[in-house]
Amino acid sequence: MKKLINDPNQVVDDMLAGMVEAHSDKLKRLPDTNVMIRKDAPVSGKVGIISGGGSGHEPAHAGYVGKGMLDGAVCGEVFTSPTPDQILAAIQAVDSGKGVLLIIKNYTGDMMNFEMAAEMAEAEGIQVAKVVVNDDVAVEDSTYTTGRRGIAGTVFVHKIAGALAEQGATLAEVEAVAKKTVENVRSMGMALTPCTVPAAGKPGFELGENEIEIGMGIHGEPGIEKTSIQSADEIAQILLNNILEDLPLKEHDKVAVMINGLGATPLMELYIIHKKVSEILREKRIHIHETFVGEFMTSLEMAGCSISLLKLDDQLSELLDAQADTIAFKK
Amino acid sequence: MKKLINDPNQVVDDMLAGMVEAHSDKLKRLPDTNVMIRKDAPVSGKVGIISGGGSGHEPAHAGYVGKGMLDGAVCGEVFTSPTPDQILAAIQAVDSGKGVLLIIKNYTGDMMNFEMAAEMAEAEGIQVAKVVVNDDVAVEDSTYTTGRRGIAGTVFVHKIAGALAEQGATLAEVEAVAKKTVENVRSMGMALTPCTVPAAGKPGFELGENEIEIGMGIHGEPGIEKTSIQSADEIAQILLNNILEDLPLKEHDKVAVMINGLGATPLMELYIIHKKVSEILREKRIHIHETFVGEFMTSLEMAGCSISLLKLDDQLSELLDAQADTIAFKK
Amino acid sequence: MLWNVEQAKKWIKRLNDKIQENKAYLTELDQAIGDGDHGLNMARGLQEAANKIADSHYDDLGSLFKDVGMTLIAKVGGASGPLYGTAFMKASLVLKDRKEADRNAFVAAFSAALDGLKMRGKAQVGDKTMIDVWDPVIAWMKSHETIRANELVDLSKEKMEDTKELEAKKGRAAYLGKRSVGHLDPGAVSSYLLFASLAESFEKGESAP
Amino acid sequence: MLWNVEQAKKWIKRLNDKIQENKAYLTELDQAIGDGDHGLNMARGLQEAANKIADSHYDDLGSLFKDVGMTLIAKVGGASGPLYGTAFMKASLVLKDRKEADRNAFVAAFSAALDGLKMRGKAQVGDKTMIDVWDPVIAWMKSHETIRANELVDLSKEKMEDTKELEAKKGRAAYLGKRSVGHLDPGAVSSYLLFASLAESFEKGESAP
Ligand SMILES: Nc1ncnc2c1ncn2[C@@H]1O[C@H](COP(=O)(O)OP(=O)(O)O)[C@@H](O)[C@H]1O
Ligand SMILES: Nc1ncnc2c1ncn2[C@@H]1O[C@H](COP(=O)(O)OP(=O)(O)O)[C@@H](O)[C@H]1O
Ligand SMILES: [Mg+2]
Ligand SMILES: [Mg+2]
Ligand SMILES: [Mg+2]
Ligand SMILES: [Mg+2]
Repeated sequence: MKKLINDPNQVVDDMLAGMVEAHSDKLKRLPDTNVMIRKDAPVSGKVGIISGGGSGHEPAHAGYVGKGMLDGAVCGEVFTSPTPDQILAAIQAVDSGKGVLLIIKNYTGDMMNFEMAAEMAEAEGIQVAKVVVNDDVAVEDSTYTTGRRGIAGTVFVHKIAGALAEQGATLAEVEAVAKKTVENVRSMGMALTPCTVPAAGKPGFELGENEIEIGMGIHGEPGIEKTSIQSADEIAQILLNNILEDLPLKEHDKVAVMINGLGATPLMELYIIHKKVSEILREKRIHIHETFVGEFMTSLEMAGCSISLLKLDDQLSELLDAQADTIAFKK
Repeated sequence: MKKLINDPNQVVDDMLAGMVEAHSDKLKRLPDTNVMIRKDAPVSGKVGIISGGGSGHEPAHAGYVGKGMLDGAVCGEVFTSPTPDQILAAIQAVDSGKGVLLIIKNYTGDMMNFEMAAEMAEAEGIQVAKVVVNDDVAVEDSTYTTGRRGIAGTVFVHKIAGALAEQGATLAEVEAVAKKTVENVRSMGMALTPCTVPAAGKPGFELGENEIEIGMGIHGEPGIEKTSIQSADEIAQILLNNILEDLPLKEHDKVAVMINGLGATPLMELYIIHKKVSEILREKRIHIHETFVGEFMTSLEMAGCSISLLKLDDQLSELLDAQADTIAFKK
Repeated sequence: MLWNVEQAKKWIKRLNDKIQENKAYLTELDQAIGDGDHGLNMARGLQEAANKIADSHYDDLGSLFKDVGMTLIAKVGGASGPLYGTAFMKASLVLKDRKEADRNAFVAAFSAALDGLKMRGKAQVGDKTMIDVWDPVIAWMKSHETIRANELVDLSKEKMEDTKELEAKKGRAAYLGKRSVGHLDPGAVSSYLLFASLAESFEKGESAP
Repeated sequence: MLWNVEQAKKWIKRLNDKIQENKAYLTELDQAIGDGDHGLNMARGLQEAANKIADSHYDDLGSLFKDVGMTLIAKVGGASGPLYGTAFMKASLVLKDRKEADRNAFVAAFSAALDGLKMRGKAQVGDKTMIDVWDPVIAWMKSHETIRANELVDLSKEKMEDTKELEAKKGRAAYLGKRSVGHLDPGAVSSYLLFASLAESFEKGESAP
């Protein structure tokens, strides 16, 4: 394992320290926590929005803290859900009295820890609403299992809920638009290489010289199948087919597209993927409102990508276009 | 070699096609070339600014095309300087009559190709000025050799020259501020892993399980020495020491810092590096005006980082802060 | 039989030792069908819990269990943190104000812990989780007057090993579907270590409920 | 001796074949002390040049050389593109309007090519570049009435091999300083291939200046 780190057990703390140094105009760190909040939190008259999860997905989630997106990000250990006390501290710090929305990715650990924190906050008299993101179509959606994972589509939920909250909407309104976003966003990823949790010291899984994993999660959880390397066009087609099967789109529908790198994928390759994605959507006469290409929800130094599609109506596209000023997302 | 590509010989063309699809609001591609220009080029009353070089450094250089930065980016084959005919086409396309500044990184190939293009453009009556970026302190600066390479510090030159040009300054003024930026910027990089030129099909060099290369260039050119892996703090110290030896800074001097990932480095690690960089600068009472952490000048999927320091005066910091709206750099 | 604060403390210390020893192993198991942090999570949390209780004085078992539960909730994270944390918290309610636990109180505490796990995680037997160890072990405790160390360790080991053939329905391994078959569940293994360290405490005479 | 358009075309075709054969080798050499694209650059450019001239009719050597030069300039890129391109362009000036070249015109053309290389790249003998092959080969051409194929290939090969022990002062390998010693210069090798293919053409009787 070659990484630019000091102590594998200190990576989250060191990272957050460096982040605060770099972006003290936007962020502050709640003392003695791994919680990053807006410099001006709590923003009076505004619903607070909190997201978070394990670290290792940077710029998620602290990169989205700022005007027009999140009020707070709770950063767990690498790939490990943060604990309820930290989430509670974040809720307390960003609540201006208008309540707090928790944006949770659908993982058992995140679900349980955020729920416990929500219960504690409610016991203190803070209004809390929750929205669970489960955009990953690689996972079967069944009531008998834990359901689908939340992956890169979460960034759209941050953006849209954050934009509405910035306008002074109520907690119920912000919750509703966040849920609407979740209902309209689908994603799927694939990996070319594994990644190494620093404290684990070795890769989470193995892929052969010519093997790729289709439907990869963002924590090294395996996907649908291991297969041999294919062309960018074929991979784009596979991911997009799976998404379109699940998110039926008609001619003239409007979407936002996110081509997300998992950490070690050159932008060049993401654009090559997008070439095919835009071709396919054009053929189907689906209108791309905006395309986001880059690293939005990573998995340490994993090579690979995910594609997300968000079906837009007028409200969603207006909120997507609204101003945002965060480290990783500016509009 | 596992990459998200179709044909190794088509990567630049495919990438540019995907880029235009994704960002047609900002960019257009000159027909039958690998030149990307501002949607609204030529901007009347404005000096045109062109940069470019081999591809594989994305978001450099097309990611910096837009308001407040570049008017055009000339994209060569991977790690190969673009040819004079392409550069000439870019010059012709962005010249509004106020002349064109070429921002050239100091590589023999870039120097020769841009010079040939400049001669051709001048023969056509277009005013052309050139500035050569040579910020890499890893390379000995000697008049007997080719001198220092241009690396990530180039992005500051784009930003500052672009901001002044946007204000309507003359070619001589824009050239002067670009030169001043070059004089005040220093960088140095290191690599944890090599990268693979798609058409070459195998890594450009090898590093052992625990080896790193200090002073790495952005094309896989080796640096000062191979050494064994060290802590992030030690690496930050080595790179910064080399920079500070060359760019003498006094107490209360003001700098901009760029912590640049080479392609496969998680943001987490870049922030860990910055933690130490900010500590060292604070100890020396050097004031950080702004910090940029991310991927600005990459080397395909190389893991590693570079640090750049730009010494600021009032003019430079004002231009650095000025508005910019490009794919990869927004202010 | 009587189980007191000193004995419970020794158990937690022993459990922590076992978890530290098996940190890499638990992480490897989690790499196969999860995200590779179970050993790291458990080692971080148990170490904190062991430190916490070593430095504190307890008048009753309830406050000891509460401290362990709170520490696990605050330090483990992931899925296992809220689960183990809740288990200890629920047990602490039963053990509140008790200097010692007799067999019935002991079993009632572990039974409450299991209820806490089920309440929190909503998993059922057969879902390939720690429940597949806890549920049969608690049932066995309830139906046996004497909790014999060797039987406890054998049973929890057997149930842990049985998770290998299950297809995961809950937790991160569920994303693998059939590909989860053939791998032990990491949480079932840490639960086995929990019961095995309990059994060892009994054998060492540190306690004998 | 007379060298005509047909013979020059065959040489370029032969040179292209040699470059394609050695594409991976040249790239490997450039990986060691440069950026690993020399083979790719040369292969792309020479293929275009070979296609271009195969499809065109030329009345004189000058226009053939000009097309080759222009194509190399527009298609090779990097350092080698402007260098080889300029070399052919400069030679084309000497060969302008000539249907055939005698020995003197031939040597004058190659000598102009060398001047072009030096003008463009500002490298000197000993800087570990293609100049280390070109300069002694052109000097030898000038001083020998008859250009013997075997001597040409031996000399260019020897000079190419000598670059191994040099420390680079120009081009990308210069960044390596002393670490460039022990590696052949890729551009010296492609220049050797240029002269070797010329020598082969002579031997095959395709030309004999
Ligand atoms: N819903 C659940 N109910 C009971 N146990 C569960 C549940 N979900 C996960 N687990 C247990 O948690 C273990 C994983 O813990 P850990 O790796 O620490 O957390 P995470 O899965 O969040 O990374 C699994 O092996 C399983 O035994
Ligand atoms: N200034 C120079 N003068 C002459 N030849 C040079 C000079 N710089 C580089 N070269 C030659 O160019 C070769 C490298 O070409 P190539 O790899 O295609 O370009 P780049 O170095 O731009 O990647 C070197 O091996 C060397 O022979
Ligand atoms: Mg986890
Ligand atoms: Mg090159
Ligand atoms: Mg886990
Ligand atoms: Mg080269």
